Amino acid sequence: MGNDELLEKLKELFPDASIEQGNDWPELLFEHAQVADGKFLEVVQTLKSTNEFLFNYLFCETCVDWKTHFNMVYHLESTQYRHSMVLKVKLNHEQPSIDSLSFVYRTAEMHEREIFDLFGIVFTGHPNLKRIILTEDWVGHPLRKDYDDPINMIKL
Amino acid sequence: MLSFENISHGLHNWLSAIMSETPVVLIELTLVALAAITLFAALGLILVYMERKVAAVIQIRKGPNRVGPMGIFQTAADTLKLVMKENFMPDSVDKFLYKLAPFVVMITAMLILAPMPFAQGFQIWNINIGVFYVTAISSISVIGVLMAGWASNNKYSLLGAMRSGAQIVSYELSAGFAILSIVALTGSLNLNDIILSQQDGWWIFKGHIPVWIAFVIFMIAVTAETNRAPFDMAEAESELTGGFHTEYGGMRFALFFLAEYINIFIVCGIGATLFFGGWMPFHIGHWEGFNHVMDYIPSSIWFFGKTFFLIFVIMWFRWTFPRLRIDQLLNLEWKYLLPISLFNLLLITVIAIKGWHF
Amino acid sequence: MIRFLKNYFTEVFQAVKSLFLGMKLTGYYFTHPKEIITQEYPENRLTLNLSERFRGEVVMTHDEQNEHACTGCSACELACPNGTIKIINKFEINAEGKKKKAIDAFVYHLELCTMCNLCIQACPTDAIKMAQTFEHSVFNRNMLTKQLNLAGSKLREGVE
Amino acid sequence: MIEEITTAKEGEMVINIGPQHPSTHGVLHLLITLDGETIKKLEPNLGYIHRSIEKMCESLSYRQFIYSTSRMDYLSAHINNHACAMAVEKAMEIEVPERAEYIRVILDELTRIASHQLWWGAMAMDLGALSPFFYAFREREVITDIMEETCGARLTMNYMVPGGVMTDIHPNFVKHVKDFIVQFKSKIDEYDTLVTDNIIFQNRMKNVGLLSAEDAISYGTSGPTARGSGVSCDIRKTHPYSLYSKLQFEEVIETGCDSFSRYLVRVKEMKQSVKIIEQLIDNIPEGDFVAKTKAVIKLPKGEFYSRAETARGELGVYIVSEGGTTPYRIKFRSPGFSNLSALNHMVKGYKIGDLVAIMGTLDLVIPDIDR
Amino acid sequence: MGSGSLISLILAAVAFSAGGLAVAKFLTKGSTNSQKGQTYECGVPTSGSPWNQFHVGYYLFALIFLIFDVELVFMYPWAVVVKKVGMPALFEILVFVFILFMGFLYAHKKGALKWM
Amino acid sequence: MDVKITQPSLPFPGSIQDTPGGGIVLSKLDDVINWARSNSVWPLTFATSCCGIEMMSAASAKYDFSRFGFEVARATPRQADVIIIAGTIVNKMAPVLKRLYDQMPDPKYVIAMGACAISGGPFFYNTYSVVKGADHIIPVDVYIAGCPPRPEALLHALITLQEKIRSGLTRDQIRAQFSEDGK
Repeated sequence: MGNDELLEKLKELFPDASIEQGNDWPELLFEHAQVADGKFLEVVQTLKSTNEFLFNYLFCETCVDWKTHFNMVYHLESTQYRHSMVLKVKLNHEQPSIDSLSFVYRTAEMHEREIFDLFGIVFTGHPNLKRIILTEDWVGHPLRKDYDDPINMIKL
Repeated sequence: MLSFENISHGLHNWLSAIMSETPVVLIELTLVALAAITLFAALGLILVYMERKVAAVIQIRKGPNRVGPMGIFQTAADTLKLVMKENFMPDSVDKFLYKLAPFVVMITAMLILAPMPFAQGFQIWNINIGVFYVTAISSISVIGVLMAGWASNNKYSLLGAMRSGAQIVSYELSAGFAILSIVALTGSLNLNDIILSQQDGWWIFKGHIPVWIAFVIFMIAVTAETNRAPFDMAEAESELTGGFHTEYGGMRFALFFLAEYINIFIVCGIGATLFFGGWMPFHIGHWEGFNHVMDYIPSSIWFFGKTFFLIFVIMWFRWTFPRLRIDQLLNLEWKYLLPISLFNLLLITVIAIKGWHF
Repeated sequence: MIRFLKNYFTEVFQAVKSLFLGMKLTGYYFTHPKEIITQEYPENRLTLNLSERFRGEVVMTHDEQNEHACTGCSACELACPNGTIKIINKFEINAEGKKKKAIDAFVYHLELCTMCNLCIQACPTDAIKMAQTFEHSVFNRNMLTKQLNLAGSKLREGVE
Repeated sequence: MIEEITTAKEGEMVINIGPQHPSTHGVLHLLITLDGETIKKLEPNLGYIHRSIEKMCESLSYRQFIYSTSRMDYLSAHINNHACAMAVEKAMEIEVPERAEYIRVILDELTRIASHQLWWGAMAMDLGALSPFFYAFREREVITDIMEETCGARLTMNYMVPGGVMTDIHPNFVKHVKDFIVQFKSKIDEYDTLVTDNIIFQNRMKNVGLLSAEDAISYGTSGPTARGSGVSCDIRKTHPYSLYSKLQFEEVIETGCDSFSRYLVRVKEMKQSVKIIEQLIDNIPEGDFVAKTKAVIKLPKGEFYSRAETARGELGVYIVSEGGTTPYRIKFRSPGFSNLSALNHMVKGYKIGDLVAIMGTLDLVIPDIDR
Repeated sequence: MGSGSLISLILAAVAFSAGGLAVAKFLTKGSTNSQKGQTYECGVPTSGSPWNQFHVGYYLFALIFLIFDVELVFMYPWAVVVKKVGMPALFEILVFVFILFMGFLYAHKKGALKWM
Repeated sequence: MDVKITQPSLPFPGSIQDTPGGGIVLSKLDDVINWARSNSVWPLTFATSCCGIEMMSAASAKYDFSRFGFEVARATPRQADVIIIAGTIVNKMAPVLKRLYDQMPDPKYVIAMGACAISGGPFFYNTYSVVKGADHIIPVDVYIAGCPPRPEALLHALITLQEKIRSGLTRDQIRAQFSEDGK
């Protein structure tokens, strides 16, 4: 499916999300309220199992700290049709949390642990959510923009 | 002619002439001990150096060459360094067993030297069940390894020791069968008798293909018994860091290291004795002239030449093959080597009974 | 049963053959010492030819008059990703009485340098270049912090 | 960690593999629950080489940040740099000169060969065969010499810059690459004799570490790991970049799903890389080696993603720009991280010896995983 | 030389090992620190002791080996005389080996020879 | 630093030397021991990142550090003499490194290989997790600059270390001595 076609289909399926064509792929942006209470899993399941999409390959999962809010960014691809898309969810900055995708995409388990570690986003339903990269006693989440560590970080 | 036999006999006669029996025996025993220690040290240095050079040439590199000419003092430096390393023992070990294990391994290695015929008429103890003695004593060394692995209170060590235990006891069977086939051919357990039975040719040439098979099985089995690659389960550096000697350092580690090489020497010596006629020169049937020429080469050179050739083969194995997995290793023994060696033994028995060998 | 035995022995034969081929290869190398490719480092120092592009450390070129081409513009300092270069400038009063910027010390932290070549690229006057030295082992970490401009050196005439 | 000790059942043993362990190829820490010698559970513990490259890049300019990516997956340093340069070029809409593209692809493929050779040697070493390591390095040294001659460094080259390459190729480059191809082709059979055909090796690799195609996708694996499970995922084919759409080569796919097919993929991939180089080396066009760019690169506001196929799999460079001279957020989607996540699934029920073989075929580079 | 040599060999081995250890003990000096004596496990603190229960498979293994080894011992005297006795000895050992082999097959079928 | 050793075989310090009186003297036992130690430095298999690859290259056939007797890489610190810190040390790794160093029996040596091990190198600024130099954790004997250093540079460092061991001086003594020489 080409990007334009994909865009149309996505718009049809998710009328209340903001959908636009990004630099490479269609970008689907949800507000956190729209996907709260387990709805996010439904959205992802739809994307994964709808025959026209079959986004079965989560090749990148990350987070961006926009100071006022977090954006969870999921890059999805279909290994059958070779089309890709970006799924974004806006999370609030105070208590960011979102459904874990670790049972939909197994790779998400490690990615989410990393994001939890570096951004402090809580993934509900994750089987083993603890720090993976930093030590257990580390204070703070270093990839946040407001992270400051005067002892370890020497600014140039 | 100056040979080991003449020297030892001459010494014995001279000592007997000047003093009574008890001091002679005592002096001789001391001499034996000193000779054994010297042999140990020399073998350790030579074999480790040889291993490193063989490895280097196979791996298209130079190997140690900066300590002394051609790097011949490299192993001496290593030994000296290991001796001068801190004598260290971890806190959590079983102290008695931890200290005892290297001794057990060393004593075993030393004891097997007793019936080794190094040259014509030069043997520490001419025991009439020499072959049996060797198999019996060599199984003790596994106790040392198990002891070391258990006492270290380290998981890697323990796993290595358990592997080593299973491995050594399994491969002893096929090694035993391979040895038995030569015993069946000669009808004697005495190592000297076995050598003398090869006066008209070594068993490897006289005994047709079954003896070759026995020889190959023997080589595989002893490689496994000495914990050498591709059967170095017990150490398995890339899996268990150091295996049973993970917690050993300095001199104690050196003793394990040394014992490993002495064991290689011993099993290769036994292999040379059984299949290649030990110190027996290369003889062909009744070609008296040829045999006579061969006799000019001293018997000790024959023995050490053959032994070192077999040692080289074992080293060659090590630098060529990947390691087996522990269950494959046992599979190889129980599924292939044991049945084959068992039937091979029966085949050789038939040959022996019918006298079909040359 | 026959099939089983046949398979069994083919298996054994194949296995032995593959092992034998491997041993033949290593045996080939063992018997052909001329395949050895070892270069003996400290002995071959004089004949060691490194590529002229090899990046060993940053040096400042000085000519016979002890003059260099560094104007102290600190383009390299800005280009450096991890603060390897520190330029300390001073103001000299030249013959005409005008104040002129010149480098006091071109401090180079070899212990930080990643030889990424970005400073060389940034330098507008080609004052610095990469040298092919690599024997930087020292006992003391402080010895790795270097001052690249030689004592008493000054800016070459005509370099702006 | 502490809870697990107390919950370990009778006869089970919790054992640490790494951070300092010869077969983890770096500082990976695996916490393994054993029953006898059978692995019941494996939990990777990362971060022993987490150097916060992503955070650091937020304060580096677009010219500078490329060098730090060579230190991530140092065995595919060129390809990493290529991916970063592509991301910047894409955002800036820079047209890369054709000569630069040729040089880039040749170097990428040389890097891939070098990486696979090192993997091959290290893999054999993990399995206890030490000599292959030296034979592999003999050929690899030829490549590093070529790299050194042209790029100035042996391992972490920093040769790609936004818009092209840093300097033109060395005059001897073409000749030396051709020499290398001749040498490589004459020696590649030795690899097979020594390792691939070896019965011990085959027994250790076959039917070990099974990863079905479905799992491979679900675990997000890429590169030879996924292709060994029959998943087509070569970015050079599925999303061609640079010159790859014009080149003739096959995507190597094995359907064995076990360690041996992953092994075969890599060995065959080396041959494919040689094929690619052969197509390019004779017709490097004349022209500029770098496009004209401004001294200070400023990316437009937006998000840019570029993908490249490293020796280990798919590398993604995700740049979020606010329009300044430094990235606002940068994320490296490293292939090793996802490949590692499949390890627990793959080793369950196998022995410690198999763990080494499986980890070997995943070809993990730990700084790539931790970043 | 008689069996007395064994004692001298044992003493030689002990002297050799103990000598080396004594040199190491008296001539070297070491340092102490709190971590030195701890168990090495790839540089992280170890968890639990390896001295706990063993898998029963290990004992099975040892038992089977014991059986085979004892059988092997019986075969030594046989091997010595087989040439003199001739064919009857062969048939006797065939029966012996057959029984042994059946036991081996049984153990194999039962999976006692599988490494855990 | 200049490499002084040009002949392939090093002089054995304990060798018999002729004295004017016609007698012979043996050099001190310490010299012999230092000679042995300097020629038998077994490294620990420890590598964290890029420099580890160059360490492997130094082990490979072309550079072959076995010529110096270094090839006996031990996986366990109990048997190792030198720890070559090849790569970045991060905060999480620091206790592990310390532990490994502590668990080595004396005498033990440390080589810091590459910019990261010396000072944090490329990751000195703006990173929150990198240790700014391995000598903050364990004492380092020899530093090699480079990122990563060539295999020859590692060999050079090993020769430098040999020189240090042979001199029998402590870390501070040798530092003081060579700082005067301008090394």
